[in-house]
Amino acid sequence: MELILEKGRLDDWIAALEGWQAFAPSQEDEVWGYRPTASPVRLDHPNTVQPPKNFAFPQREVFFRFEQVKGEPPRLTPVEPDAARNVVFGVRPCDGRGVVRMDTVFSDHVEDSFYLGRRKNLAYVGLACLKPASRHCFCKSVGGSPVSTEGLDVLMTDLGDCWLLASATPVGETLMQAAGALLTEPSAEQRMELARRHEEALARPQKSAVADVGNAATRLKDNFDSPLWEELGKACIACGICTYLCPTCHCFDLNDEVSGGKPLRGGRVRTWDSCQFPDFTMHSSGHNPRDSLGSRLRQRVSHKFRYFVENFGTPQCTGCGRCVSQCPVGIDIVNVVNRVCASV
Amino acid sequence: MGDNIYLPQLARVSYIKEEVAGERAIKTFRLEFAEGEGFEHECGQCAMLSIFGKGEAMISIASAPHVKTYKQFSIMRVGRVTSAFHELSVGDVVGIRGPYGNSFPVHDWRGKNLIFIGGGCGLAPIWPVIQTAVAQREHFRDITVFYGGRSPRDIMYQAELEKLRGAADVHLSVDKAEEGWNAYCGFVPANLMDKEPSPENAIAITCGPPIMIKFVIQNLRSLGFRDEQIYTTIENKMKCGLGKCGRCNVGKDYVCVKGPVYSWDVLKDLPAEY
Amino acid sequence: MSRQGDWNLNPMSETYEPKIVAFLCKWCSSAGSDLAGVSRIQYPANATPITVACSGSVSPQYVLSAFKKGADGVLVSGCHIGDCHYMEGNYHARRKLYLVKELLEFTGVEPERFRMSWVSAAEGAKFAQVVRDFVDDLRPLGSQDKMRNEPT
Amino acid sequence: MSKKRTGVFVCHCGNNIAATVDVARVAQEMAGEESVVCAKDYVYMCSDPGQNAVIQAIKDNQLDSVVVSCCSPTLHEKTFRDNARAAGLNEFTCEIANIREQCAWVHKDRAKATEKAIKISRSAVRRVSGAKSLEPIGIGVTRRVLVIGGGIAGIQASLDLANAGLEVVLVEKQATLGGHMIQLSETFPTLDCSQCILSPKMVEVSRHPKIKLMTYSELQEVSGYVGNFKAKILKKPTYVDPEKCKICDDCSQVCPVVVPNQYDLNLTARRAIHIPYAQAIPASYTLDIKACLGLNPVVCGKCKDACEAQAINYDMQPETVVEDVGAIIVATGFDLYGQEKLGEFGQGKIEDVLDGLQFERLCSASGPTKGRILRPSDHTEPKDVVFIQCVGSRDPARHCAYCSKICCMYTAKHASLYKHHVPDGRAWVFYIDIRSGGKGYEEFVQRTMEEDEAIYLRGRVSTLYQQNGKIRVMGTDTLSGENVEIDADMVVLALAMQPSAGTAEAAKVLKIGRDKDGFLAEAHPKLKPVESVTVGVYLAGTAQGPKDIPETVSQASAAAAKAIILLSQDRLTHAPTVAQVRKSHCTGCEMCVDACPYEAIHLENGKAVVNDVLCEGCGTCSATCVRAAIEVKNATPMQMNQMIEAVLGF
Amino acid sequence: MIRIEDIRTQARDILETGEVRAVIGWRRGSRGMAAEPVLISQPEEAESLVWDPTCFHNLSLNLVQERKRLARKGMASNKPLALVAKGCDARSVTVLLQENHFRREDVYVLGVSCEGSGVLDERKLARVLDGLTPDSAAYDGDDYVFQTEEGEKRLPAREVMADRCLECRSAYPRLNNAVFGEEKTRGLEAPFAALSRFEQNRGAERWDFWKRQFERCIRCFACRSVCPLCYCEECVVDSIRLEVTPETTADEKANRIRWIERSASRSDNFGYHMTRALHLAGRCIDCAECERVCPVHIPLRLLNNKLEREAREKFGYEPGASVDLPALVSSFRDDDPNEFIR
Repeated sequence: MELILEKGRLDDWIAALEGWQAFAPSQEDEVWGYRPTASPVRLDHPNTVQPPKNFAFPQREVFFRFEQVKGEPPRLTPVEPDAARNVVFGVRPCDGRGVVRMDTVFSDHVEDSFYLGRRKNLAYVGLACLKPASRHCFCKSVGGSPVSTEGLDVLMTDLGDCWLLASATPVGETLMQAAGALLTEPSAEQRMELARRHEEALARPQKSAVADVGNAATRLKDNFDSPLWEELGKACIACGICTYLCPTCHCFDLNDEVSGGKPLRGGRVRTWDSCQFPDFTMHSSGHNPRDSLGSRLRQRVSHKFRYFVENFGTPQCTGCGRCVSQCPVGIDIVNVVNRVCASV
Repeated sequence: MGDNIYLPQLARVSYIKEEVAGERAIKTFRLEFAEGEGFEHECGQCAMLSIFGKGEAMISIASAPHVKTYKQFSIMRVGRVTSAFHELSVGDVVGIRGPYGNSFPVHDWRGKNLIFIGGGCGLAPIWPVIQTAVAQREHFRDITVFYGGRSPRDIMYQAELEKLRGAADVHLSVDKAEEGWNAYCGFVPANLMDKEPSPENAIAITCGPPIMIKFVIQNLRSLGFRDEQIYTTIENKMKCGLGKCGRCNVGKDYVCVKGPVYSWDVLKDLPAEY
Repeated sequence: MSRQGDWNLNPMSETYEPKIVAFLCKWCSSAGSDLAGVSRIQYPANATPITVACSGSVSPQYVLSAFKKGADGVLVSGCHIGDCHYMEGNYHARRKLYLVKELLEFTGVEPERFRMSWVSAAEGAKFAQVVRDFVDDLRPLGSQDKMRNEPT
Repeated sequence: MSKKRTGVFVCHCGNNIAATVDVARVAQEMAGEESVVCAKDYVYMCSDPGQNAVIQAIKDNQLDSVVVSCCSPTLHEKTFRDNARAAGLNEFTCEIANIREQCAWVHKDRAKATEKAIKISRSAVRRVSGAKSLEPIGIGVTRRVLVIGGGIAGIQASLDLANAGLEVVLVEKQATLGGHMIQLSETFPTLDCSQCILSPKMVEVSRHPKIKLMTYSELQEVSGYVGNFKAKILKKPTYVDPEKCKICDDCSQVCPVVVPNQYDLNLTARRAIHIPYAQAIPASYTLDIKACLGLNPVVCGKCKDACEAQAINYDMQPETVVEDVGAIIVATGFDLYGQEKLGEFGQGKIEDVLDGLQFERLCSASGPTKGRILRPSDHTEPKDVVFIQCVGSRDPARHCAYCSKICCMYTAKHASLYKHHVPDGRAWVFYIDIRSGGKGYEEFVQRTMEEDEAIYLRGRVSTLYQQNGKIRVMGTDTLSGENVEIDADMVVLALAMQPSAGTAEAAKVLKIGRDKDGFLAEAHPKLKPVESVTVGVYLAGTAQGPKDIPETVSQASAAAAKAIILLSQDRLTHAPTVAQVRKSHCTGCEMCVDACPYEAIHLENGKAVVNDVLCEGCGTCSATCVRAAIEVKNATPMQMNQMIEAVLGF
Repeated sequence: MIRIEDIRTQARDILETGEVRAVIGWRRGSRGMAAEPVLISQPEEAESLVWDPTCFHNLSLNLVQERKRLARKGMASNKPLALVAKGCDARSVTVLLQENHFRREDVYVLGVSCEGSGVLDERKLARVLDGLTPDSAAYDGDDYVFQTEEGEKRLPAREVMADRCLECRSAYPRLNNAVFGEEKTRGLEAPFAALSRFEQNRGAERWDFWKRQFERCIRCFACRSVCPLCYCEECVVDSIRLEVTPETTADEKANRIRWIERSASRSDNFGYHMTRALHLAGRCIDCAECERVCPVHIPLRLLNNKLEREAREKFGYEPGASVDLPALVSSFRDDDPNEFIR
C-alpha cells in the first residue's frame, strides 16, 4: 500500500491512530530521543542519541515480585509486560533492521515473553534517509540501505511537499487505514519522484564503509589472536556507550532489588548490561575470561560481525554509526573491522 | 502468566550436608519441588537457583535423572547467592528454574569404558553421569573414577565414593601428603598418569578447576585419547540461562544453551574465553 | 506505582509524619538525648537515633542512602567544635557534610531536609528542641520523593 | 559467616518503658526478624532473674548474639555484655537498644513510641547480625616514665614515680633543675624560702637511683603509643664534664665574655662559661656555646687552660638518645607575658619597671642585690613602689582573656616583702579585684594591707612614663572615683602566666592538643584534668593552666599516680573496635592517614595500615575514604546500611 | 603560538634517548575532525602527534589506564611515561601524584599552555554549523578555522569554545618537565560563569532541571570511565568494577553493599551522580571530560564546579594546586563554615 500524506497533516494522522500511543523524535536539552508526540511532529531529526530499542527492551524491567515472611515460603507475583500499543515514528531504516535482529535474539531458542509481549504491541513507522543521518552512517556496507523497510511497518519518504507512505506489514496497513481520507493515492509523478529519490539515496556515497562484510566473519575468525585487538582496544575506556546506544545490543543483567525487609519484599529486575564493562564475564572466583580491553573490544566486534553471522547468517550491526559518533575516545567499529580483516 | 521464562518454581530444601568446611566451603542440598511435578533433567544440565532478595546462581544438577524425588546440588560458597544458600536450613524454600544447557550423551556411550576425572567441587557436574552409569551398570564396561582434593578434608561425597567401589574403580588423591591418607598423594592429572587408563573404547569425562582440566586433557592426549573421546564441562558467569543475556557467550555459543558439556574436539575450536 | 509498606501517606494529610534518621555521636549528642530522657523532656517521635562513635564517621554515603531509602529528613548531631571526644572528628564531619548539604540544595532538594547540630551531653533540652524544630520544618514539605527509590 | 542466631530481650523497666511502649509487641516484631531465634520481654531485665534469664536463653537457644532493648547503654551495656560473656558469647556480639531515655521517656503517644522502639530495636538486631566476635587488643608496657620539665612539677612527679619503683627519665631544657620556683625568694602565704624547700628535692632527684636526669636536653621526637613510647632526646653539649667539675669557678674567672644572666632575669651578668647559680643541679659548669668566642684554643681557650680538674672538653658533641617509656608527663611550665607587648607600660624599656620574677630576684638573698631591694637603674632604695595587677591578663581585647590566678597573691607577697625590706617605703597596689581563694590566702592579703600597710587602689593604670628620674604612674581609684598619679621609684608588673615556649614544642612533638590560650588541653576539664587526649600522656603544672605551687605539686602527684596506675598493669588492653583496611580496595591515597586524629594510620607498600593500639575507632577514616577501603570493626558501612534500612522501616 | 613541531621534536628526543618509555599524545582521529589519544613508543611515531582545538581528552586518563594495563600483565615500569598535558590535564596529574597513584619520577609532563586557544565544544559547533561536518579544526590566535565540505569556516573561538576553557582558571601547566607555549590565559569569561548562570534558578526550578537530567541518564558510566580520578578498581556505587583478589573472602563478596542499584532509575541515578560529585570534591580539576562524553548531555560539570567553588571559597582549597597538600576532605580549618549547624 502506497499513499500520500500532505506535510501538514502528519499530526492529524497521529491523532487518528486510536488506541495507539505515538512517539516521535524530539529534543530535550538538545538530546534527540523518542518521546510522546507533541504537535507539530516534524521528522527533521538527525539520528536519535538512542535507538528505539527501549520500547521493546526497556533499560529496566521487573520480571516478578517476591514477598517473604520469616518462616514462610516466598510468594511470587509475576509481572506482565506493559500491554500499551505504541507506535514509533521517524525510525531510521538502520534502526528498523536493528529491531529485526533484536526479534531474532529474543525469539531464538526460547521466546522471551517480556520482549515479545511488548514487541507485538509495537509498530515502527520508518523514515527513509534521503541523505545520511550522520557522517558515521555505514548501513549500506553492512547489507542495509537508507530506504530499507526491514523491521518497519511503514516507511515514510519525504517528497518535498508531502510524504509518501509505504506499508511493509499488515500492521502498517492498519495504521495507514486508520488515516482514512487523510491519505490519498499517489500520482504517477509522485511515484516516479519516490523512485528517483530512493535511487539517489542508494547512490549517495556514505563516508564510512565496512570493506568486505561478506568475508568479515572468516577474517575475524582467522585473526582472533591478532595483536591488533589489544592495540586497538588500548584506547577503550570501558564505558557502556557503544553497547547502550546500539540498536542491536541485548545483553542484560538480572538482580534482586529489595524494597522492604519486614516482610522481605522486592523484585527481580532486568537491566541493560554491557560486554564492555570489566566485570561482565567475571566469575565469582575473580577469574575473568575477558579481562582486557582488547578482548572485550574483540567480543563486541566479533559478536556483531562473526558470531551473529555464524548463528543467523547476517551481521548484527546495522551501520547506524552511533557507537562511532558517541565513543568518547573515537573507537570506530568500521575502522576496527577493516583493520583486523585486512591484517594478515 | 505461564510463559514468564524468568519466573522460578519454588522448591523446599529437604536435606543439607556439609561436604567441605572452611573458606571454600561446600554444602550439598536436596531440593524438592514445592508444588507440581517440577522438571526432568539429563546428566550435565544445570538449574538456576534463587534466593529471593539475593539473586540467582547457575548450579549444575548433581543428582541423576532417574532420581525423581529431589534435585541435588553441591554448592561452594563463593558469593552473594551461594553464601545465602549456606545459611539455609532444611524446610526453607528457594526458587529454581531449568533445566538449562545440553547434556552428556550417556546413551551413546553404552558399551564403552568410562573414565571420570574430577577435582574439588568438579565432582558434582559429573556425579549424575557416574550415578547413571552405575545404575545401568550392565550397559557399560569398566567404570573408573579419579577424584582428588587439596586435602582429605576437601574430598566431597566421601561416603558415596566408598559405596561406589563395588561398581567402579575409585582412585582418590590429595595434593599434599597427610597422615592417615593411604591413597595417592599428588595432583589429579599425575594420579591419572600413574594409573595410565587405556584409551581403547573409552570415554574420558573430566571436570574441575580450569588448570586441572588443562593438564588432564594434556595427559589424556598423551595417553592416546582422541579429542572426541574427551568430554568436559565449562562454566561461565550466567544470568538468564536462556541464551539472551549474553554473559556466557563463548564464540558463537551461549554456554547456557550449547554447553555446558563439550567434547574436546568441539571445545578446542572455540575461543578460550571461559 | 503504588506505595507499599512504610511509605508515607499523603504528604499534606494530617497523618503525615516525617521520618527522620538521626545520626548521633555517642559522646555528646546521644548522651544529650539521654539527658532529655532523664529530664523527661517531650519531643516528637519522628527521629529515630542511630548512635555512632563520632559525627566524623558519618559518611556522606549514609546520608544519601537514608534519603534514597525514604527518609524525609536526616540529622547529624555531634559534639560542639572543640569538644570532640576524638579531638577533630566533628571538624571533618562539618566539612564533608557541608558539601553534602550544598550539593543537595544545589540540585533543588529542599535544604531543610538535611540538618546538622552540635548538642553536648548537657544539652538535653537543646536536643529535644532540635528534633522539634526539624519536625516542624519538615512537616510542610511533605514526604520526600525526590531522592527516594520507588519500591520495585 | 553463617546466619546469626540472635536473642532479643525487651525490658519493661517496671513501668518506665512499658507505660509508653508496648514491649510485648516490640518482642513480637523482633521475633519476625530473619536472624532472631528468641525474643522475650521481662519486667526488669537488669534484675538478677532478668540477667539469669538472658544467660539461660543464650545457652538454651545456642544464641551467638544478643540485643537488649532497655535503657541507655551507658547504664547497662556492661551488665549485659558481662552476661553474654558469662554465657560463653563474645561480648561484642551484644548490643543495647536504648528504648527508655531515647524513646519511652520522651514520648507520650503509645503507638508512636512503640513504633520507634521497634525501629530502634530492629536497627540493633541488624547491627548485631553483622557483628563479629572481637578480642581486646593486648599491649605490653615499658615500666618507665618520661617527665618533660625539671621545675617543681617535674621534680615532684619524678620523685613520686621513682619512689613508687618506676624508672624515670627527667628531661630539662636548662642546664639545671629548678624551673621558675628556684628563682623565687619566698613563697606565699607562709613566706618560706623557696630555695630552702626546693633544693633538697632537687638533690634527691639527682641522687635517686631510679631517676635518669637529663639536663640541657631537649625532646625531639616521640613515636609509639601508650605503654610503648619511644622518645628521642637531644643532649646538648655543656663542654664540661660534670663528674670532673669541682665548681671552683676558675674558668668563669678567666672567661672574657660577659653576657646577661637569665637566671637573674638579666639583672646581672655572667660569663660564657657559667653555673646558673651556686646550688644548681647538676653541680657543674656549662659553656654557653652561643656566647663563647669559639671552641678553639687558638681563639681563646682560657677556661680550658684554667681548669685544673681538666673538666672542660671542647670536643663534646650533641648526642641523641632514644628512651623507651610507657608513659609521659608533660610539665613544661610557664613564661611571663612579654613586657614588650605592653605599650602603656613602657614596653619593657624602662629599667625600673620590673616584672614579678625580676622583683623576686631583687628580694632574694642570693639575688643580684643580695636581698636588698634596690633600683636597677641607680641602685638606690625605692621609696614608692607601684605594683600593678592583671597586667596582660583579663583583657580579651588586647592581651590574654584569662585570669592568671596567682598574681593577686604574689603581688600581695611582693608588697609585703617590700615593706619588710623598706619599712618606710610605700607600696601601692593597683588591682581590679582580689582573688585570694586558698588556704590562708585571704588572711595573707589582709595582713599585707593591714599590718604591712600596703596601699590598695581598686583601679587600672592607664599609662606610665619616666619623668625626672621617677616613673609617673597614671591610674584611677575607682572607689574614690579619682585619678591617681604617683611618682614611683619602681613599678612591678604582675604579668600573666602564659604557657612556656617549650610547651608549644612539646605539644607538637606529642601531638596533644592545646586550648585557645596555648595551655595544654586536658582530656576532660572536670573528670580527666591531668590526662591529655593522648592516652599515656599526662599533664602537670603551669603548662596546663596558671596555678600556684601547692596546686602544681598536687597535680604533679596526680599525674604521677595516673602513670603509676597505668604502668601497674602487666599488659594494657585496648578496645578492639578499631579500623581495619580492606587491602584489595586501598589505593594508598593517604586520605585516611591525613584525616586520622591519632596518627594511627600509615602506608606500607602503598597500602594503609592501622596501628590497632593508636586507633580509637572514631571512624573518621572510614567516612573519608572514597574507596570504602577502611572501616571500623563492628561499625562497618554494611552494618550502618542495615541500621539505616531498619530505621526507615525496611 | 605553540608549534606542533616543537612538541614532536621533544617527544622524539625523549623517546630516542630512552628517557621515557612512551609518550601519550593526540593524533589525527579516524572519526572526523576530532583528535584521538595515542600512546607512541617509537621516535618516528612522534610525527603523528597533533595539537589543535579538538585535543579535548585529558590524557592523564591514559596514564592511569596504561598503569593498570601494565599491572594486569604484572609488568613494572622502569621508565617514566610521558604525556602531553594542557593546564587542566597537568592539574589532574598533580592530584594523581597527591594521591600517590604515581611517583613524580614515573611521569614526564610535556606541558602545553593553551594560550587561550582552549578546546572546542562539539555541541556548540554543531549548533552553529547546522549539519556541516568539518574535517579539521585549527586555532589561528583569534578564531577557530574549520575545513568543511563547503570550504573553510571561520568562527570566533569564543562562540564554540568549551565552557571550561572560556572559564579557564589556569591554562599553564605548572607541573611539567618541559613546557610549550607561554603563560598567558585569556579569561574570556569569569571562572564558574556557567555555574553562576545556573544558580540564578530557584530551588524548584533547579529540581525540575536536575530531575530531567537524572531521568535521562542511561548509566553507561562514560562519565566515570573517562575520569582520570575514578581510578578505583571497584566503584563504591556500582558493581561494574568489582575487585576480587585471591584474598577476597566469600563473606566480603556476599556482603558487598549495594548503595545504588543497577537500575537507571531517577533515584539511583541521583545517588550515583551525587556520590560521584562528592567523591570528586577537592579532586576534580575541571577537565569536564565527563560532561563532554555524556551521550545524553547531562551537564555534570555543574555538579563538580559547584563543589570546586565551595572548596575554594569556603575552605580555601584549590584542587590540583599542590602535590603535598592533604585532600580537601581529609583536612579542615577552624573557620570552616559553621553557621549551617544549629
